[in-house]
Amino acid sequence: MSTVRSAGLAESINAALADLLEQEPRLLLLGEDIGRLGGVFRVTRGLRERFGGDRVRDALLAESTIVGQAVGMAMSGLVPVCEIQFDGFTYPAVNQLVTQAARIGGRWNGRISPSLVVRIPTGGGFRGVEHHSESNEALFARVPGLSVACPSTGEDADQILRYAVTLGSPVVMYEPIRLYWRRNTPARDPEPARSPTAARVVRRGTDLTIATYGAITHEVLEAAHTLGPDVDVEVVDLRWVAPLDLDTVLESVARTGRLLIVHEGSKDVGIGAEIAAAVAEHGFDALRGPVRRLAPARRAYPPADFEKDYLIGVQEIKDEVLVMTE
Amino acid sequence: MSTVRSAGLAESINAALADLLEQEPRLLLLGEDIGRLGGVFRVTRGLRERFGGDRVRDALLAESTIVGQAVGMAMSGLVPVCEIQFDGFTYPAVNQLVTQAARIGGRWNGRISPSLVVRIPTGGGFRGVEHHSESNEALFARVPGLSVACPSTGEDADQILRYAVTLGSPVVMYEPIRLYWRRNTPARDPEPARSPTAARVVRRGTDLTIATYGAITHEVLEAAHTLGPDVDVEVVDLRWVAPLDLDTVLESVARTGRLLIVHEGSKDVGIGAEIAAAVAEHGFDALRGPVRRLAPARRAYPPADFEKDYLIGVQEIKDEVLVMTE
Amino acid sequence: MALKSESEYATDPDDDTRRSLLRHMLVARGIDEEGRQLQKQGALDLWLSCQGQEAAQVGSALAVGPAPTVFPSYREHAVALLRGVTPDELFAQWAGRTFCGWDPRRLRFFPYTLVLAAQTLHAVGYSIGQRLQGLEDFVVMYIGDGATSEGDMSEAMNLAAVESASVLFVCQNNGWAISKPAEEQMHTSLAERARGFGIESARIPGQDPETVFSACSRAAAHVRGQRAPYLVEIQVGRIHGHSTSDAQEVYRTAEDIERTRAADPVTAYAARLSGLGLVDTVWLDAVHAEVRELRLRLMKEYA
Amino acid sequence: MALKSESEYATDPDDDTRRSLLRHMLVARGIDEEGRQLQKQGALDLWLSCQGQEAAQVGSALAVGPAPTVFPSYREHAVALLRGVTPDELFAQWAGRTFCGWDPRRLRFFPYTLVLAAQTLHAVGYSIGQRLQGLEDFVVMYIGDGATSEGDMSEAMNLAAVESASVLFVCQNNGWAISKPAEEQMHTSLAERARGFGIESARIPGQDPETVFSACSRAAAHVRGQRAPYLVEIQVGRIHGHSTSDAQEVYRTAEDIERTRAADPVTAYAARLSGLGLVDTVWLDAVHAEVRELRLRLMKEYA
Ligand SMILES: Cc1ncc(C[n+]2csc(CCOP(=O)(O)OP(=O)(O)O)c2C)c(N)n1
Ligand SMILES: Cc1ncc(C[n+]2csc(CCOP(=O)(O)OP(=O)(O)O)c2C)c(N)n1
Ligand SMILES: [Mg+2]
Ligand SMILES: [Mg+2]
Repeated sequence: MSTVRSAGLAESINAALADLLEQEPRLLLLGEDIGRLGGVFRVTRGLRERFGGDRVRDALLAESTIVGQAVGMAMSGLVPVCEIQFDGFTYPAVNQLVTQAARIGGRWNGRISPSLVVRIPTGGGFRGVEHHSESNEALFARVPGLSVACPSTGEDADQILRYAVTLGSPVVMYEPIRLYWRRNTPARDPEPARSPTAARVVRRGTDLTIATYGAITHEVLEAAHTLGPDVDVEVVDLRWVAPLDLDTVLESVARTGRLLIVHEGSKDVGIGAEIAAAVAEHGFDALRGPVRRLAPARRAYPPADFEKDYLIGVQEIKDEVLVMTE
Repeated sequence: MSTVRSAGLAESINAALADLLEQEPRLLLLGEDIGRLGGVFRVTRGLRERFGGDRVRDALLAESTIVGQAVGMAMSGLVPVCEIQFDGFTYPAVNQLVTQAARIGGRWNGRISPSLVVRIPTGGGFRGVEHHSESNEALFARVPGLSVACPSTGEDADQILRYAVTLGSPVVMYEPIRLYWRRNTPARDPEPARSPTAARVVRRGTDLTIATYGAITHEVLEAAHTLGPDVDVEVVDLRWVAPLDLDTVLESVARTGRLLIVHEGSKDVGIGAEIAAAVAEHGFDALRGPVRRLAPARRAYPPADFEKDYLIGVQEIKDEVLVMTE
Repeated sequence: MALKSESEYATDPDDDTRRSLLRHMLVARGIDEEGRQLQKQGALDLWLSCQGQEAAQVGSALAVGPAPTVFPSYREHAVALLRGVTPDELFAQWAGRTFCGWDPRRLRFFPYTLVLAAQTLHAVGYSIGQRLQGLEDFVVMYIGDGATSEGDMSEAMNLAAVESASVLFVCQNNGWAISKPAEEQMHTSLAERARGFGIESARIPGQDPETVFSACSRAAAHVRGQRAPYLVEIQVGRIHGHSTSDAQEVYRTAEDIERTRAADPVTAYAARLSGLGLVDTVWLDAVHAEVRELRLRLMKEYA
Repeated sequence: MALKSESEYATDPDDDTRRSLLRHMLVARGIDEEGRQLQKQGALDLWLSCQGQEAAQVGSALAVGPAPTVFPSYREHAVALLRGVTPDELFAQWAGRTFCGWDPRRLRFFPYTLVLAAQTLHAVGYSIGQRLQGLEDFVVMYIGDGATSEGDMSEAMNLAAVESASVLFVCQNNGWAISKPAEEQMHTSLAERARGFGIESARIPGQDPETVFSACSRAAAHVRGQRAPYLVEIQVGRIHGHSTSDAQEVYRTAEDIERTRAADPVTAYAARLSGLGLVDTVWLDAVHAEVRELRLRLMKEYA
């Protein structure tokens, strides 16, 4: 299988943040341990030294404080880019995100359009301890007023970040932890996305479409590459889960007639459900068989020794494709 | 259209709580203003007088405190039944609900199975001010370890409550505010649910299945009654949105060949998505047309003057059914 | 921004200010009464009366002046009106037309926040943001006694203390969070709690607007002079129920309600200024006429 | 439950207790060192060292005795071992086998909570729940300095104060929340903050287990005698990084780390009891042998 070498996600995001801090004086970073330490994943390494403690702020250890004060800062005209240390520690900030950040624009009758980004390391596969390997993007995907991005490459994260800080409404960006330092990834079609918020067809194929996003995009691509040429799989990397670029998915399904959705977050009432439902409604006639979802069952992310049983691997993706195309 | 007269939801829940307090000495109630005032909706009226302030506890004004202390109480062997004052004020308690209440059993390796109920008044249609008319059941429906009930009648609420306090894991019960005092509701088939967690077929029909839950079940029934005999609609009242009783839905769709899902919570990544996805996968061959969802678009619940545009009414349900069956 | 010494701020109201205090209190009372009326008639969906809290609101708002940005809770109608929110802009939200009837930026009076205590962190963050940009960073934040139990309030106090943010926290302790009495909501006082976080504070009675004005002037001087937060806890009475949906008779004794009514800060201050000869019937009649006019316009707009 | 007067509780450790303090500290140190070793070898996924905090943990845990239920944070390994958690039960979680390796109920030592400060409310709720059932309601809750910024901690203090819950809050202030120094996390101290909520408190150095023992005995007596909460803030040193994933050299000066190492409470106390003739080489060798044995078993189980 052909792989490509590229900068890890952490490096790309670090460079993008440095560039944004350079270009946009109103932008600042805010998060636990992002300054002196450079973040527990070192994504913000060197930025405090370069831009100072006022703009790269070691936040108090309180997620509601981080997002709540960012809302106030955004009201004052700044563009805060927050970091939550791990996906599993987002919950104390949910109130400020859902009832405040997401609604300020509407509450002000559009008189304010605060740009505010919350970066969240996410996902498992690195033997993390409890709460350190979760995927809760679907939780925010249904909240009106929030946009939710799930990049799978440094290039996409860069593009998404640059777009997010100008959007005028809050964006939550999920960064797969296991991609932070990964350099070798399966090759993908070079075609760029049609717009900053569009999905990307990262592999062209004719037999079946897989819609996916985030870290697992790489397992999907690997499965697709190894299945070919027997089964020719098209892979759509959604890049955003809210709003969803359903057009790209529907166009792909119109060509292939089959849809599988793969994600790492648990299945029930998840992103896959939304895509399956939308395609079952708007792409019904194109479907040659049932839309299927491959995602973990509704249970807590287990202790590290059992994470392999929980996570979706390349083999399972291949098996699922073969069942669907036999 | 035939309607029936019954006790309002508030009255039924009040009676059920009184009965449970009577029978189960370990059970207690906990919530803002539930004691002296009897709750802002008077659902707990008279209970403090009858059972004392130790068992009907006027909580501090802090939702995280309510659920967090309830977790501790449950660990000590009590069965706390909490009330959150309005759906829109649930978010400060999300962390304690999602990362703690839902996970205690697993974290203790099953050595503890705390019963803990969180009652949440929900939904709109009564010209509530901002945050007072929301529906966030889908948020919790995807969380492993939580069960989520959405009764549409006092009888069901009673059955659900009695079951929930013995379940050994947390249950969130959503109580539609606009049903608290409503006494006249459309008639429904008397057949009881097969089990406390099962859905109920509340109207038999042959042409199309509507799966729904909560307050809007009544609008669905009204639409169904007025559409007959031209179009004969079957109505499934799910009663629980997590876990979902998909068997009942699939059996119904196997008979009717068509499925519409109606709910008051916004559409994207909602309960309807899960049902549509599951049926599009497991009931594909039975489907005579695309599964459709009728639910508000992804936007904030508007100011009262505009809530009619937001809410799904009887007419829209009828229109949708006619489009799907024409 | 140059720092001023505390003495540069007046702390005792002069006679013009005293008349101004009374005028704003009377106007607020009239508008509030109209809110209750219109709600009774079904023209408003809900009204949260500020009656009994006018001295605290007017006294604090006049003391800090027009420069600071105000982050209210949802009951600061007297502050809103004083800041230039028109009565019909104020009512629009409670009539179900909008989530905020006024222009928050222009008036430096931000939207009401119905999720309790959420505004506390916004206020501190806004102040920090303004300071970082070299802009006016003085912020006044209002909160009720009950809402202080929410974690966000404590987090905001800690943030303000650590960042030495120019935030004046005003806690109107009206003794109740709907039906829960303040003494069951806390074991100490907000003033003591603030000091625990390292925020200087004062606890004052809220019946006399001049006391409030003086204390808040000093507090504002502290915020400006030290560029540090301050908390004023003002003891006020809640004359009516929590909202028009609330029947306080269920949980409050008749005597307690009567006592609160009897200690009405508006009638007391009107009587006092009359007694002192600072206002006369002509002056009072003029204010009453103005209020009548405002109420008439509200009726036309909403009834 | 009969109330005891404060004097019924010993506050100064007798010689047996002093040896016991040292023994538990030495065992904890050895197990902790093994945790670090096994993590380096890849046998554990993560290890959060408690080195430097042994005096605080052992002193507090011995002082309160076996009756109270303990709600730990995630670094209370010395308390865990003292409470009867076996070393391999302790490691199971960090080896990725389970979320909790021991029986929380039997040991009255509840699972580690990795979502900071969430346990604070559980602890208070548990105490209230026990009291309501007429059961032992004395609860000890551990928290770090950084975690106190979370709203839940303030909410828990307020709840404990209002309910007069029998909760002893033990804050181990090791000066750091990963890379953020405690003086940037708060403007005052946890002890002052607690008093703001109406909770009596003490702030004590945590290098000498006897000081900790005495202070916590008094605190426990207060909790039992007054049936009211108490907070002890213990100043400790963090010898190693926040976890085995953390390189504290990035944000901490070499001198600071060296100073902390030099103030190692375990070696200091061992030297002191040796100097006093309370323990001799035979006694120490026996403890070391015991520790070696425990470490060998851990290696067998995990390496
Ligand atoms: C987070 C949240 N929880 C609950 C409520 C419901 N609620 C609205 S006002 C109120 C009482 C507030 O009391 P207090 O803070 O003293 O303010 P007051 O109404 O007395 O001015 C409650 C419980 C809410 N709005 N937000
Ligand atoms: C809610 C939450 N936010 C963030 C984290 C990540 N985190 C784990 S430990 C830690 C520092 C805690 O510092 P402190 O409370 O002082 O305890 P110590 O580690 O020093 O014992 C952080 C930020 C977490 N576990 N939970
Ligand atoms: Mg109040
Ligand atoms: Mg620490």
